[in-house]
Amino acid sequence: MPKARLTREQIAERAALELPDGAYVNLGWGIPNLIAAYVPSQVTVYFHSENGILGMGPRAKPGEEDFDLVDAMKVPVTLLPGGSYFSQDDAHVMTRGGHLDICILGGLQVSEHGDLANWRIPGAKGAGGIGGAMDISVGAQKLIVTMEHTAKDGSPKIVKTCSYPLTAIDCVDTIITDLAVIDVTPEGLVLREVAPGFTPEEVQKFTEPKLRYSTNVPAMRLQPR
Amino acid sequence: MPKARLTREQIAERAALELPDGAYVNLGWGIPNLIAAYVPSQVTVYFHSENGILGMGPRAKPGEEDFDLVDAMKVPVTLLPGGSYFSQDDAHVMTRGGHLDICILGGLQVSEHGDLANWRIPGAKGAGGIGGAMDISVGAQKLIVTMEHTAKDGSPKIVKTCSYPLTAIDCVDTIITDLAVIDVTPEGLVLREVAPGFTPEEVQKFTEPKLRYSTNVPAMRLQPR
Amino acid sequence: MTSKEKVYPTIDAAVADIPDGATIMFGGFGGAGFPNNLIQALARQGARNLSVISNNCGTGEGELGLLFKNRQIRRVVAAFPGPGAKYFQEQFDAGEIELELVPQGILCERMRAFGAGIPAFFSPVGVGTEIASGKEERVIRGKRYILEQALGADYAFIRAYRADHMGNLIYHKAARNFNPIMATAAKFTIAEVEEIVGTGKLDPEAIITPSIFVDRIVQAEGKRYA
Amino acid sequence: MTSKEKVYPTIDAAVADIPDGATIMFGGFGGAGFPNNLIQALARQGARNLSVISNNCGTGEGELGLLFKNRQIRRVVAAFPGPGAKYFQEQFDAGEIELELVPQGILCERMRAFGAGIPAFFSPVGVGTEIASGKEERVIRGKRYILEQALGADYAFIRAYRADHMGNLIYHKAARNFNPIMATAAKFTIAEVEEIVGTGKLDPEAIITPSIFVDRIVQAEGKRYA
Repeated sequence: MPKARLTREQIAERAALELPDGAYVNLGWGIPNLIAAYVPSQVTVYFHSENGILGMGPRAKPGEEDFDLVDAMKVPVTLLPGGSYFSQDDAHVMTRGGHLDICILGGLQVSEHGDLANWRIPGAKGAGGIGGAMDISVGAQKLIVTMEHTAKDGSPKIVKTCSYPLTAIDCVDTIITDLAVIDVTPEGLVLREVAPGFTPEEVQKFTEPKLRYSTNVPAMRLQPR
Repeated sequence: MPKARLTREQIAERAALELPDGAYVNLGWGIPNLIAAYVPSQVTVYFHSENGILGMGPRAKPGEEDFDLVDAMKVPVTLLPGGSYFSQDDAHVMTRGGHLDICILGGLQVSEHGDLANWRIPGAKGAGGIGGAMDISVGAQKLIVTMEHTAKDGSPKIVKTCSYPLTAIDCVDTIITDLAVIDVTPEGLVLREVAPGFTPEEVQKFTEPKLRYSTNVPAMRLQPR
Repeated sequence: MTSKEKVYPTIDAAVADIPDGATIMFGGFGGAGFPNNLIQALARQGARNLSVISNNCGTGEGELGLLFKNRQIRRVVAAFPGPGAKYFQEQFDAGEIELELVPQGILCERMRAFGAGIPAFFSPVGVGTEIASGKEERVIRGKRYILEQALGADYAFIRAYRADHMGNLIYHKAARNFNPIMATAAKFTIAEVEEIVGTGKLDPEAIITPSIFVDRIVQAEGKRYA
Repeated sequence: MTSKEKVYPTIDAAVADIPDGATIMFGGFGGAGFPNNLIQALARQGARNLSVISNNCGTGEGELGLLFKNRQIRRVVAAFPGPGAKYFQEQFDAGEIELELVPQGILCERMRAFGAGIPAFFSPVGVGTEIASGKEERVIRGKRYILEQALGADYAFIRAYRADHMGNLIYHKAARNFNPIMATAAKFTIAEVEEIVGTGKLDPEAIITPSIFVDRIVQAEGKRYA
């Protein structure tokens, strides 16, 4: 029986620890959308939504929804004190202009050079859709990708060169998966943490490009230090 | 004794008749600044100021000035009902983006091709200053220049080619002076009206490029028809 | 006070003169701020062969969906047509609709450029991706950029919260989204609004779309969400 | 609630770390919206060799005039330095100050581009004039344009009406002018404000500068007009 990898919620929990106090943050579709619930209590961050919200709060309670106040995933949300509304073009002044401290997106593939593919599976039916991910990827001061380490067929999603349509090149700073935390550096991929119970060598097996790591790679943190 | 040309106020009065009902209008320095007082009572126009005002009203009465509500000439003004405030970049979205129906600027020289020079006298001391005139000139749906027909030394200000530093090329639609109303057309300058008591031939004498005119050029209108 | 009356008596009257072949921008994102009354009136009016610019392409018959169902649309510029855009997806798969897929922020920026008199600009978005295909690339101060073109339209159909009679607009929460920028980028802007108030009743400091960008206003009916 | 405290106790503290050689944007137009308290604090602080970006260059010792009088400024980007800018004009005539004269709307647009991540854009303004000198010209869809570059700064010194503790800003009438756009175009924005209110006290629909663009806030003293 294979060892248990982290759950999607645990990936989100680990990713939440990357948010510094006072940061302006955009969270994308998928695992990133789970992160807000795990922000440590002593940390205050401000969530941006590319449809024109800064200071977005939790989802609206059932019965209290305002369908004019939705996030980028059409989910009714709330606004925290100090939040503001603005137009979509101003929302993307914030993304593309480099004003967001950290953005966390889902991923289909990440290359060893930090290229990201996350908007379309080759050969998929339909028109596809880019949304805001390209603008967010190029503009983020720090871009974190959260995803499962391997695809459903077991093939690595961290690859030498992305074979899927690209979202942006040379944009990813850190990858957080169900097996590891990996930094993209000019010297290549650096294995910073491994999932509890896994060894660096095991993580390397599920990763196409070569990982650099020290002799003592710590286990992934799942609670605030 | 030379015949009496129009006064600056009369030039403004004539220019005011060019404003159609419902127009959004920017008025520049000099004679244009006198025009608002002459808008016919049955016509409503909305004045734009490039420092971020739409729906600007008359000058503030003495004792009622708010020095945070000034026009582009630093003069305390008022805001009419339905007016709005916005930032300087948005003010120039309106100018450059072609949203203003009519702009009326002062002029130092206008060429027969509609080039305008109005920001600097060659050899003048000091740094000079462009202000908003270049943005306004290129963006106006219709650009009218009001000025004296000749310079203080008697030389024509309507010329074949401007010798002064240009504000914008190919931008002037109509010139209103103390001697004439002249349209800039692809076929050249067309004399539309002459000042009362003057003949087209007299106006031509004070104008460097050739004017086209019919046998019956009407006198300049100074009251609403 | 307004000399050119901008308030139209009915929604149908507000769209009566839209010609076949027009290019129309539609505000709205994620279910909020779509001009659903105007869309439904345009379906009744029947203009065909339309080019549309919109983030989404409808959900079933809702939002833009109705215009696709009626086969009134020939060409689309969108950032995220959407999996729920049933009629669009069917016609796209059948090769009946031309689609230009644009990153969302660049969709905004190309419209803003048009409204601001900027014909083209360099952008970092999409460099090295299929979005860059056919576009001029240039290195500026050491970084790679592609050249994007301004995007305008004949009409903008937008949704606002309140208008005054002069055409000033304010919006409601995240229903603002694409509406203000489209108002600047179309030759002619038609706004459906929840409430029309007297000129002077909106706070001049809080007006989001100044009247200069609005040509026609009409009272929306109950259908806030299609 | 704000974890990174942005409110500074004194005006002098708010500008204490400005280094020699910094590039600083200053809001204000026609006497309204100048950050006169910050300007006077910077005069006391004494940073030298500054590059400044401002529509005007002061009136006598007022507004930016004091910094010119103190010879703290080496380079200027401006649209209309102004005939009343006595100290600037003297030093300009003496060849002691480098000036880049920019059309007012392009000054705005170059700053907006910087804040929006756009490195350069084509513009119709100044085509065929001395402004076009040295700039790439291109015909796009039949019209002539010149290429303009984004304009950023290390700091923006701005003036607002009200701030909340988080850094959201609203302005007062035409004192808004260049202030909001400069807040987006500088790495670090310092705002002097007439009033600081509790977070949540500003209407989220009417906030002009969202908190993300503001790094430091300080209560202005009486000197609204220098």
